[in-house]
This record gives sequence, structure tokens and C-alpha cells, in this order.
Amino acid sequence: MDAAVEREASVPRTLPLRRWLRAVLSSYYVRQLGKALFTVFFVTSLIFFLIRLMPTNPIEKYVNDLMVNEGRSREEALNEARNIFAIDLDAPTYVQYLDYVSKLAKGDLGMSLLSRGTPVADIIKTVLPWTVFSVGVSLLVSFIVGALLGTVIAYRRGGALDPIVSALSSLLSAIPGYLQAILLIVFLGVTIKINGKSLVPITQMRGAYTPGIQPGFTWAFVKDAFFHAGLPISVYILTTVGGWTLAMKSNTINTLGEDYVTVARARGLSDGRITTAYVGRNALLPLVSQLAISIGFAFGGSVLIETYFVYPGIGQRLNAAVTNRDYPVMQGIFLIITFMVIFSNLLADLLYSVLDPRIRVGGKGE
Amino acid sequence: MSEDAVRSTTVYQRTAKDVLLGMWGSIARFFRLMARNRLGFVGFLIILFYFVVSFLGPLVMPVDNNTKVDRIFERPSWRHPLGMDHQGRDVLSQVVNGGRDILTTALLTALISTAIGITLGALASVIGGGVDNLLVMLADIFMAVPQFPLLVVLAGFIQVSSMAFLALILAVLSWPGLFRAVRAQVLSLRERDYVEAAVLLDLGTPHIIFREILPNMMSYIAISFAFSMTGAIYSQTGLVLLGLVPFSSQNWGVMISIAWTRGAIFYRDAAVYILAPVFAIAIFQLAMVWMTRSLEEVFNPRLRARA
Amino acid sequence: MEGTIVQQLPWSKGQAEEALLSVRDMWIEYQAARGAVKAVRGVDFDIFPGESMALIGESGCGKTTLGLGIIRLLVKTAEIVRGQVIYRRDGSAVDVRSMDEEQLRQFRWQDCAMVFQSALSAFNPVLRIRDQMYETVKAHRSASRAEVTEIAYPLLRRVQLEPERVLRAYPHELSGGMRQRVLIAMALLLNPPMIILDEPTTALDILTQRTIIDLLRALQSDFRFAMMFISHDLSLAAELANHVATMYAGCIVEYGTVNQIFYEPHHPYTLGLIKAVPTVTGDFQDLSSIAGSPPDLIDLPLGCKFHVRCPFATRRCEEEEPELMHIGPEHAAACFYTDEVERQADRAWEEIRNPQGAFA
Amino acid sequence: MSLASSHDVPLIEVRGLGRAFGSRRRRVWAVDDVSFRVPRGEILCLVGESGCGKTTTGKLIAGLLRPSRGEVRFEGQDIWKIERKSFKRYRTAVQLIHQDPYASLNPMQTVYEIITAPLFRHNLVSSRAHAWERCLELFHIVGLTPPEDLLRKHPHELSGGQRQRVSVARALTVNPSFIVADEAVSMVDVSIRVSLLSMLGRLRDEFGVTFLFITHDLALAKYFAWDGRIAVMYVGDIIEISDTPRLVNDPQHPYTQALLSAVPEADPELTRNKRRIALRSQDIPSLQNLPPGCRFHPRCPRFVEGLCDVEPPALLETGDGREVACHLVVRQEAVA
Repeated sequence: MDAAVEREASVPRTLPLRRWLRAVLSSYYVRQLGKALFTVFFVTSLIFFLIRLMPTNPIEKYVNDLMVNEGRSREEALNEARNIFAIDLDAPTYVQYLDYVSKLAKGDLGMSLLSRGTPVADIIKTVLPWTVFSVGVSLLVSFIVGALLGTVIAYRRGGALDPIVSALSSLLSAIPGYLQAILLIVFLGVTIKINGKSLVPITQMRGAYTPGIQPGFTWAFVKDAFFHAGLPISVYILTTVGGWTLAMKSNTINTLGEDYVTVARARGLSDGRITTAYVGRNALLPLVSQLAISIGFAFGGSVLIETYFVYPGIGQRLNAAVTNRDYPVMQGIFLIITFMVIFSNLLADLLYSVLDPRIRVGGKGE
Repeated sequence: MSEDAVRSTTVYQRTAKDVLLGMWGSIARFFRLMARNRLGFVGFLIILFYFVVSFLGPLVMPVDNNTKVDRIFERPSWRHPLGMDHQGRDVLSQVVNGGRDILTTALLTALISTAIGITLGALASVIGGGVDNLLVMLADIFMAVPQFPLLVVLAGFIQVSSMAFLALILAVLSWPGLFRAVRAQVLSLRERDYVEAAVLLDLGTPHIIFREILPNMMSYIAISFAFSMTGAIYSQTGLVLLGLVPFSSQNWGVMISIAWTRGAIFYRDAAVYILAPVFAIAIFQLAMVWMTRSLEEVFNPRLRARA
Repeated sequence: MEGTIVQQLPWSKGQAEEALLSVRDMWIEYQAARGAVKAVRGVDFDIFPGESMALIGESGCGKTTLGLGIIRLLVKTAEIVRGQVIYRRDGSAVDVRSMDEEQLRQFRWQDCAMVFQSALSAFNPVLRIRDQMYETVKAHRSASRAEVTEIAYPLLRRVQLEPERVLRAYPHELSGGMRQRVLIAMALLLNPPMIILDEPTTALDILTQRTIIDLLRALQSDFRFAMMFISHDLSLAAELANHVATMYAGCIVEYGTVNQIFYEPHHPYTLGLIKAVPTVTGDFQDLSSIAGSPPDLIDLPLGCKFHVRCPFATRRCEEEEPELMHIGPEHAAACFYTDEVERQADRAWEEIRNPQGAFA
Repeated sequence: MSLASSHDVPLIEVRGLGRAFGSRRRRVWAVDDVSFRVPRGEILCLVGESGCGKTTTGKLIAGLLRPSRGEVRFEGQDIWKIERKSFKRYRTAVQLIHQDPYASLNPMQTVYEIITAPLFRHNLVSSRAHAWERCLELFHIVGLTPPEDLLRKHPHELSGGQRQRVSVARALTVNPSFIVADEAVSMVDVSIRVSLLSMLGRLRDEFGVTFLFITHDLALAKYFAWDGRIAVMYVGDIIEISDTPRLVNDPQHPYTQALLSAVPEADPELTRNKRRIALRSQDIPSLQNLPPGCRFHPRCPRFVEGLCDVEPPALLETGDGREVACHLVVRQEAVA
């Protein structure tokens, strides 16, 4: 496009504010919502057809196992499979699909194979909060610490702090989380002992909270929950803070080179104002969009990290389900994790549009 | 530099001698460029060391498979610098032999995902229109789905029998990253004046792609290749630790998993049995990240000239 | 007060003490990979209240560095090696270089505002113009939003913009010409006695450029601020300047009133520039360019830095660098052969005034 | 038009040329309805403010963009309708010199590779020694000295002026008969701009190259095309074409008059006493919603209600070889 055409066409006459705002608002958010919904639809269908495409169709296998070792008739086995998998095998595919989706909409994810009769939804209800709690807290902490640290070393580029922090950040973000978990357990839990006691009481920290304490928003319970989640949270933070620091450092350096920062200093604005509203806010923008991707990554990491730390989150439950080939639970957990990631993507997009008016408010550039 | 030297560096009709001279010259220049960034060069050397040890090591030090009950979890000694495992076998030989499969899978994954990324990226940006929108949407969806959980579920459903098959799965999940980078690059490079000039001079599409556009994208491709390798190692080792990739090859992941289940961590001297493979993977991943710093400079025209 | 006494420049239009700004022996260097880039090599000039001075030079002559140096806004790698920047306002004189951070912050925009060339990226993309105006005033004195709007409205109307819409707009919603005018209006918010403009019209079209030039002339007569504008465009100096200084390789090579510089240039570079710029009105004038290209500012040649490209150069020019010499009322040039240059200049204007030869 | 047969066929001719950008809903015509002829060996300057469509027109003529409507004719044939072989001949016969010296050369290649690529591709040289000689020859024509060490350098090691000369040398490798210079000198220092222009001028005198010189700087157009013609563009249309001396000294269209009066001159007395033409408004009309009738009417000082804002004026001859698109200018009805 002839760039000059775009830039020089003068601003269109202003529509009445109300209509203009609605036109802009609807177009952007609707698009983002649409994209999220379509992704959800795509993933649910992916899982649905996945089971069918598998060489050893798990449901078929389950039905045969029932008939073989429990002597059930095909009819009984099929019935049981139907409500366990929330899928009726005999009906034509599209009917199965509609049935599957409608059950899904009602929150019915089928029954667990392993622990008969317990709906997958209940299992997820018990484990999900712990992962959301541990991943959520660590994301928040590592994002804030990373952003601050990145800004500091960007401002003090020549100093001693910069090379150390940068090298450490790339070290922490390169080494996989689950390996760091093992290293923590080995060194803090076992190898390093001070007068006979290991630095970190690994075994007591297992589980989500000490059985005796009454769950609820009491200070004692919260303190205990943090004690138990200490290890997973520290590993999540260690693996992600480096990434945020380096990203913020390079964004800040770029922003410091922008003209509007020089003009802000020429206008005599205070350093504080420039660092926050000018450099900080513009440097933070790209980080917000990366936030969404990192949420997906954190959920992925939880599978192994929660297993090593014996922390009863959704990741550890997924691992257990996969090991025991408990397909409905596997399917349910994966869908929930994906929905959460997509939902947080949407949130990050909305947050981004609030921070950056160029997206929310169309203008000459459109 | 005499006229002949200038002529010999042209791309076209060159004698065998020139080709050899050219190749040696470019390898020497490649090393000099890699050395420009200290950290990057250290990373590069470590990676080189890994490949040499992993592919040549097994010939020199075959894996010690005979169980020696009296030497279980023996302390590291001069003869066995990394001590013995839970069956009294030499840990060092396992580490030396543990790299080949991981690196092969990682390389395969990186190659496949780079190939997919480049072809789809170029396709989307050149054809544009419907194809472009479709591919971009597909990439967005793949990026939105959390990779590792999907991998875990996939591995739960299907038997991953061979390294190549695992590499294919990993590649199919990791192509969107490079796809978006390539697409953005090609779109921006295509608008560049010197590409327009090449069109005007009727130099032909092959010339435009391989002599005008690709050289300017090499740093992108190299860095994405490196990151898809580290991604492949991350996922692969994770699956092995979950016991979802049962092929019984010698592999650091398998070592960690066995060491963990055998409780190696509770024997003070045996800790090295689990730490050795953990550090092997960690250091490789770190070296890869450091190496990407050099890769950026190798393909930066401003520096290439001065080397 | 001591330490702000400066040596009087013979060609200055008045006593140094009455000048609004006196720059003496300003030397600025950048640390580059290959060595120190000598961007500004000992510059002296005065600017008097309400005056407008043009700093004309081509890329790499150090004019922008000089401008930034005056308000100490240089990048980290740059350093003011030596020199004085004496700023005088209602009786008191102070050297900008000796100001601490807080004084410097107050000085910027209140005493001396600077309008940059790249108006496109001069505003914070995530803040409305209204907020950026408000915070500029707030940084210097307490003022409510209403007060700032009250000041801004007439200014924006004065630069032919619709205050209501512009204040509410984000920077990306305004065209290049509009942003340049908003920047000028912002420069007048605190009514500073001096405004530095770096290439104010370069990125603009002919008609928008014309509005900005006429605007600057009208604003200067209304607000009586001293204007120092930096440009490579001689015609901008011809339009707006009382005094013109041409810069080459970090030094002022000629300083004089606008008529002296254009009609009686005494430095070969100034003459070369004038003969290289075509005019639209009148018949065809044959132009001639200056051979060669600007010197490398890291290892500068000996003697006069222009001698390599100068048609008048002799052996003396290769060894000795000429200082700015007083050659007429408010006129100085740094060249040993100013009279030869003047003779050729007369012939050149003769040619322009009544050209005989058709297209050579 | 029968007219073409009586003159010798013009090298380049455009008729009713139009090019639109943007999606169906918001189509924007960057070039609306442009027609002109460039006979062999002549210089035509295309002058206008940014956004008027002059660069797009240049790219349409160079065959980089396909027209949305109208024709681009090379030696009398529409370039998008001729078969491959003649299109290939047109392809190398028309070259374009870009504006930005820093983007027109591939940073990864040496100057030698840049210049010899077309030579080898079209077998214009028999051996590398011949290619080397051709490079020296081309460098001499474009005034690049000393050629030896320049050939080995990468683009970022050259100055802006040197890069533009390499750009011209590259265009000359295929012996073009028509060169579109798109603001080719506007990013180069004033002091060496004139030498670039005289070099381009020599190409016309010695090699008979025909030029379409695109610029926003009327003074440059006047200097370079003193014995050629200037066409003034405004928001996608050509509003006046005339030989340079008369356009500069006796402009017909109010927009051209406004432009000429607005240009600052490097001569204090001249420029400060220049008669200024005040326009009725500052805003350049946006391509999304164009004013009805003549596009200049919202700003035109000679605006006539009911005439200028009703029907867009056609570009018609004024009898002495000049063409103007304005209802108020006395015109002789165009032939054909």
C-alpha cells in the first residue's frame, strides 16, 4: 500500500461519539471472543476424533476387557462405556458428537475408569484449585519481579549487576522446570544437611495442606497452604522469572531509545514519571501478550513438577490418569487445561487493549 | 586483495580449487564470526563437544551392562569418576551413551519443524489471501493449545514406537513459532527495495528467493532451529520421565527416571547417578541458548564484512 | 555569578551580557567502537532575546548534537568535553553545565524548549494529547487540568487546530503536519524565552511546510521568544533567520546576518551550498555541487577540514585550521581566502540575477 | 486514439490509469484516472505532495503493480496483454531507482555481486574478466571512483551518495531505455545532490535514456527537467501538465500556483517578498471520503459554488500543448 496514502489521509470527520465507540469496541472484542470460541470448538473436536483415529480405540478396548474378564454381555459393556466415556459408540458419529458436546456443555465429563462411579468433573474440582493457586501466585510474582529486575538492569546497563543477572536469567530459563525440581529435592532435601536436618523438610511439605488444619480463609490455613506449595511455586518462579527479566530488559532498552522519551526529558518531566508512564508502560506491552503463552507453558510444567513434589494439583492428577490409562479423566483434564489457557489468552488480549489505545481505538493507521 | 582473489569469490563458474578454497574460507570465517560473542562461542564449543561425545563416545566407551552386585551405588573413584548405579554398572558410560538418541530426536524434530515452518511461512506470505488467513488461524490455534499436556495425552493414547515418530509428533506441535517468524520476515523482505530491483532486472524467482530473501532470514531460521531443538529435548525428556515413551534406548531421561524410582537420591554417594544426567541435559539446554547469541551475529551483514 | 563572565565575540550584535544564551568553546565527543567521534569542535555564538538564528549544515556536521548539548540531552555515549553554556534570564546568569539534576529539569521547557524533527514519534503513544500537555505544565508549576486546558485552547487555535478534538486524540490519530503543530503549541505552553527547533519542516509537504514557516514567524512576533532552528535547508534560513551560522565537521565556519550569508558569503562551503540549491522562481540557473564527501569525524585531517573539497585550498589550508575571523559588522568566517570567495560570490549572483547562457 | 499513429509511437503511454488498495468494503483509489505520454528521450517530472499517488504511478509504469483499470503501454503495446517474450524485453527496458539508499541494496551481498548478478543472469558478459571490465565501465559512467575497493565492499560501508550511484549502475547493466527515478536524490545531502542529477542528465544525453522523475521538490524538477515537462498530481489525479519553463513562470491550475508560491527559496529577499496564495483550508482530503466534483475545491481560492463542487474537471488541452484540469481555465476542447 502506498505508505504515504495511509499516513496523509486526514482524520475522517468524527461520528457521534457513542456510535463511534460502539463500532470500535464491538469489532475488536467480538473478534477476540470469536477466535477464543473457535479454538475451544477446534480442541474439543480434536479430542473427540482423536479417540476415533487411534489404532487401539480405548473405548473398544475397555468394552472388550469388560466382556473378557468380567463376563459382561456386549450390551451391558456398551452401556457402561456409554456413561463412563460420555460417548455412545453405536450411534452414528454425528449423533455421538452432538451428545458429547451437549454433555460437555452441561459439565458432564464422563466417569473415571479407575475409581468407578466418580465423575471426572468432581475429580477436577478437587485438584484444579491447587494448581491454579500455585501457578497463579508464581506467575504473578515472577512477572512483577522480572519486570522490575529487567527495568533496573536496563537502566544500569554498564554496571556490574547487568551481566550477572542476565547470565543467571538465561541459565534459569534454559534449564527445564522438572530438572530444577529434582535438583532442589536432591540438594535442599537430601544432600545438604545442617546438624542432621535437611534445609527443607521435603517430606512434610507433601500434599496441599496439613490434614489437621480446617480449610477456609483463615490465616493459619493460608500460611499452611503456602508452606505446602512452597516448592512448586519456587520452581515455577525460578523457571519463568529469567524470561521476564530478559524480555523486559530488551524492551526497556528499546523504549529508552525512542524519541518520545527524549522529548519527555526535554519537557522537564520528572524521572519517576518518565520511568513509569513513558518507559515502563510501553516496555510492558509486549510482555502482557507473552503472559498468555506462559500460562499454557506453566500448566504443562505442572504435570511433572507436581508429581516430583507430590503436590495434589491437576498436573499430577493428569499424570496419574495417563499412567493408568484412565481415558475419561485424561480427556477431561486436558480439556479443562486448554479452556483455562484459552480463557487467559482472552484476558491477556483484553488487558493488552486497555494498555495500548492503538489497538482499542482505531485511528489513521487502520 | 588482487583482482583474482576478488573474482574467485563470485558465485558463478568456479574451479574445484576455488570451491575448496571457498569452503575452507567460509568455515574459518564462520568460526571467527562465532567467536565474536564470548558467551555465544562458549555455548557453541559445548554443543560441539556434546555432539562429538554423543556420536563418537559410544565407540570408545561402550555402555557397561553387566551387573556387579557388590558395587551398587559405589562412590565415584578414579576408575569410575561418576560411581556406580543401582546395579553396580558404571554411570559415566551410561552418560556418554545417553546422548545419541536424545540429540538425534531433537535434530530430527528441529529439521521437520523448520521445514514445515519455512514452507508454510513462505507459502502463506507469497500466496496470501485465503490460504494465508487459514494458515495463520491454524497457527494461532496450535499456539493456544498447551503443548506439553497435549503431548502427554497423545502419548497416553498411542504407542510411540520410534524416535522418528516422536520427532514427527514434536515437530507437528512446534511448527507455528517458526511459521509466524518466517511469514513476517518474508512479508517484510518482499517489500524491500532490493527485492523490487531484482524483479525489475528479471533475475528470476529462484534468485530472488535464495540470493535475496533467504540470506537475510538465515539468523531467524538458525535461532528458531536451535530453540526447536531445546523444545524437543524439554518435551522428550518430560515424556520419558512420565514413562510414556517406552522405547528402551539408552537415554539420560531414562537414567533420571530409573535413578528416581530406585531412590538413588537417598544414598548420599549415589546422588551423582541422578545428578549426572540432569546436569547433562541442563548444560546442553543452556549452551544452546548461549549459542543463539552468536548465531545472531554470524548472519548480521554488518559484522560479516569485517570478519 | 562568577564563572559566567564570557569573552565578548567581536561579531556579536550586542554585548555578551545582554545575550539570552552564550555558548563558548563547546566541544562534544561520542565514544564509538573505532574511537572518539569529534562531533562539535569548539563552537561559540550568542543568541539575543527575540532573535532567530539558523544553524545550517549537512548530515554529520554536529548541528543536532550542538542543540542537544545546550539542554544536556545527549545520549549516554556522548560527553561535553569542555565549554560554557551561559543562560541569562531577568538579570541572573547561570551556566547550564553547572546545573544539578533538579535545576536542569526546571530549565528544560520552562526556559528553553526543544522541538524535534521526528514529530511522528515525539508523543507517548499510549497517552492522550491532553494528558501529555497537562503533565508538561504540572512538571514545572502546580496547575489544575482546567487551567492547563485554558492555556492550551488558544495555543492550539493559534496553530490552526481544533482544540476539542486534538486534546482528546491519541498521537496515532493525528497526521504528521498536525503533530508538528501540536508540538509547537506544546513548546509555547510555558512561554519559554527560547525555543530550539531541529529540522521543523523536513518531513512535511510544501503546503504544510509553508503553514509551519508562517506560523513560526507570526508566533515569534507575538510571544517574542528567541528561536534557534537547526536545518540542512538553506531556504528555511532565508525565510526565518536574522542570523545564520553554517557548520561543517563540528565547527561554525561562517556566521553572519541572513543577507551577508546569502549575498556576501565569505566561506567556500557557504558559497558551495548556495550554488547547489535550485530556486523555483525565475529562469534556469546552472548549479554546481561540492566535490567529495564529508570527512571522517574520528581521524580528522589536519588543517582546515574542508580543504579536501575546497576549490580555493592551498598548502596553508592543509596544515593550519583557520579560526573564525571578524570580517565585517556581525559577520565572521573561518577561512584564509575570504576575499577570493567574495569575488566569486558576486559573479555567481550576477549570473543568477540575469542569466545569459541557456541550459549548458 | 488515432492520434498515436501520426506521431512516432511514444516510449511510454498511460491511459485512464487507476490503482485501488484495501479490501472490498474500504477500497481506496491511490491513483484515480491518470493519462500522459512520454516520447523517447524526453524527461517528464511527476510532482506532488506525499499521498498524491506519484510513487504508485511510478510503480505501475515500472510493472511492479498491476493497474486496477486503464493501460500502461510500452512502445504502443499494453504491457499486461503482450506475450512473454516481449514482456521480458519490456521488463529489462524499464528500470526504477529507489528513494532510500539504505534499503535499495541487499546488505548481505557485496557491490560486485549486486552489479554482476544481472550481467551473468542475462549472459551480457562472456566471462568473469569481461564482467569485471563491465563493472569498471559502469562505475565510470556513474562517477564511482576508485572502483577496485568499492567492488569488494558491502552496502553499509558506502555513503548515501555512493549507494545511489551503485543503484543506477545496477539499473544500467540491462541497458534500459526508460528509468523511473522515484525521489532518487531526496535522501542525499544537498551538496552532492546536484552531481547525482547531472550524472542522470548525462545518461539522457549520451545514452538517450527517457526519464520519469518523481519528486515533491518543485525546484529540483525545474532544474532537472528544464527542457522537459512537469506533471502536477493532486490526490490521485493529474491536474496540470506543461513544459517546465511555462509551468514555473505561468502556472494555470490554482493548486500549481499555490505550490509554487509556497516553496521557500534560498534567497532572502526573493522568498520573503513572494506573493503568498492563502488556501481556504489546510486539511488534505482523505482518500476514504473525497470531496465531490474537483478534489481541490475545499481548498481552492478560486472556488466557484455550483461549478467546482459538482462535476470533476477533465484534463483538457489548452491549445499550446499544455493540459489543465480546472473549469475556470480557458481551454480549447481536446481533440478526439
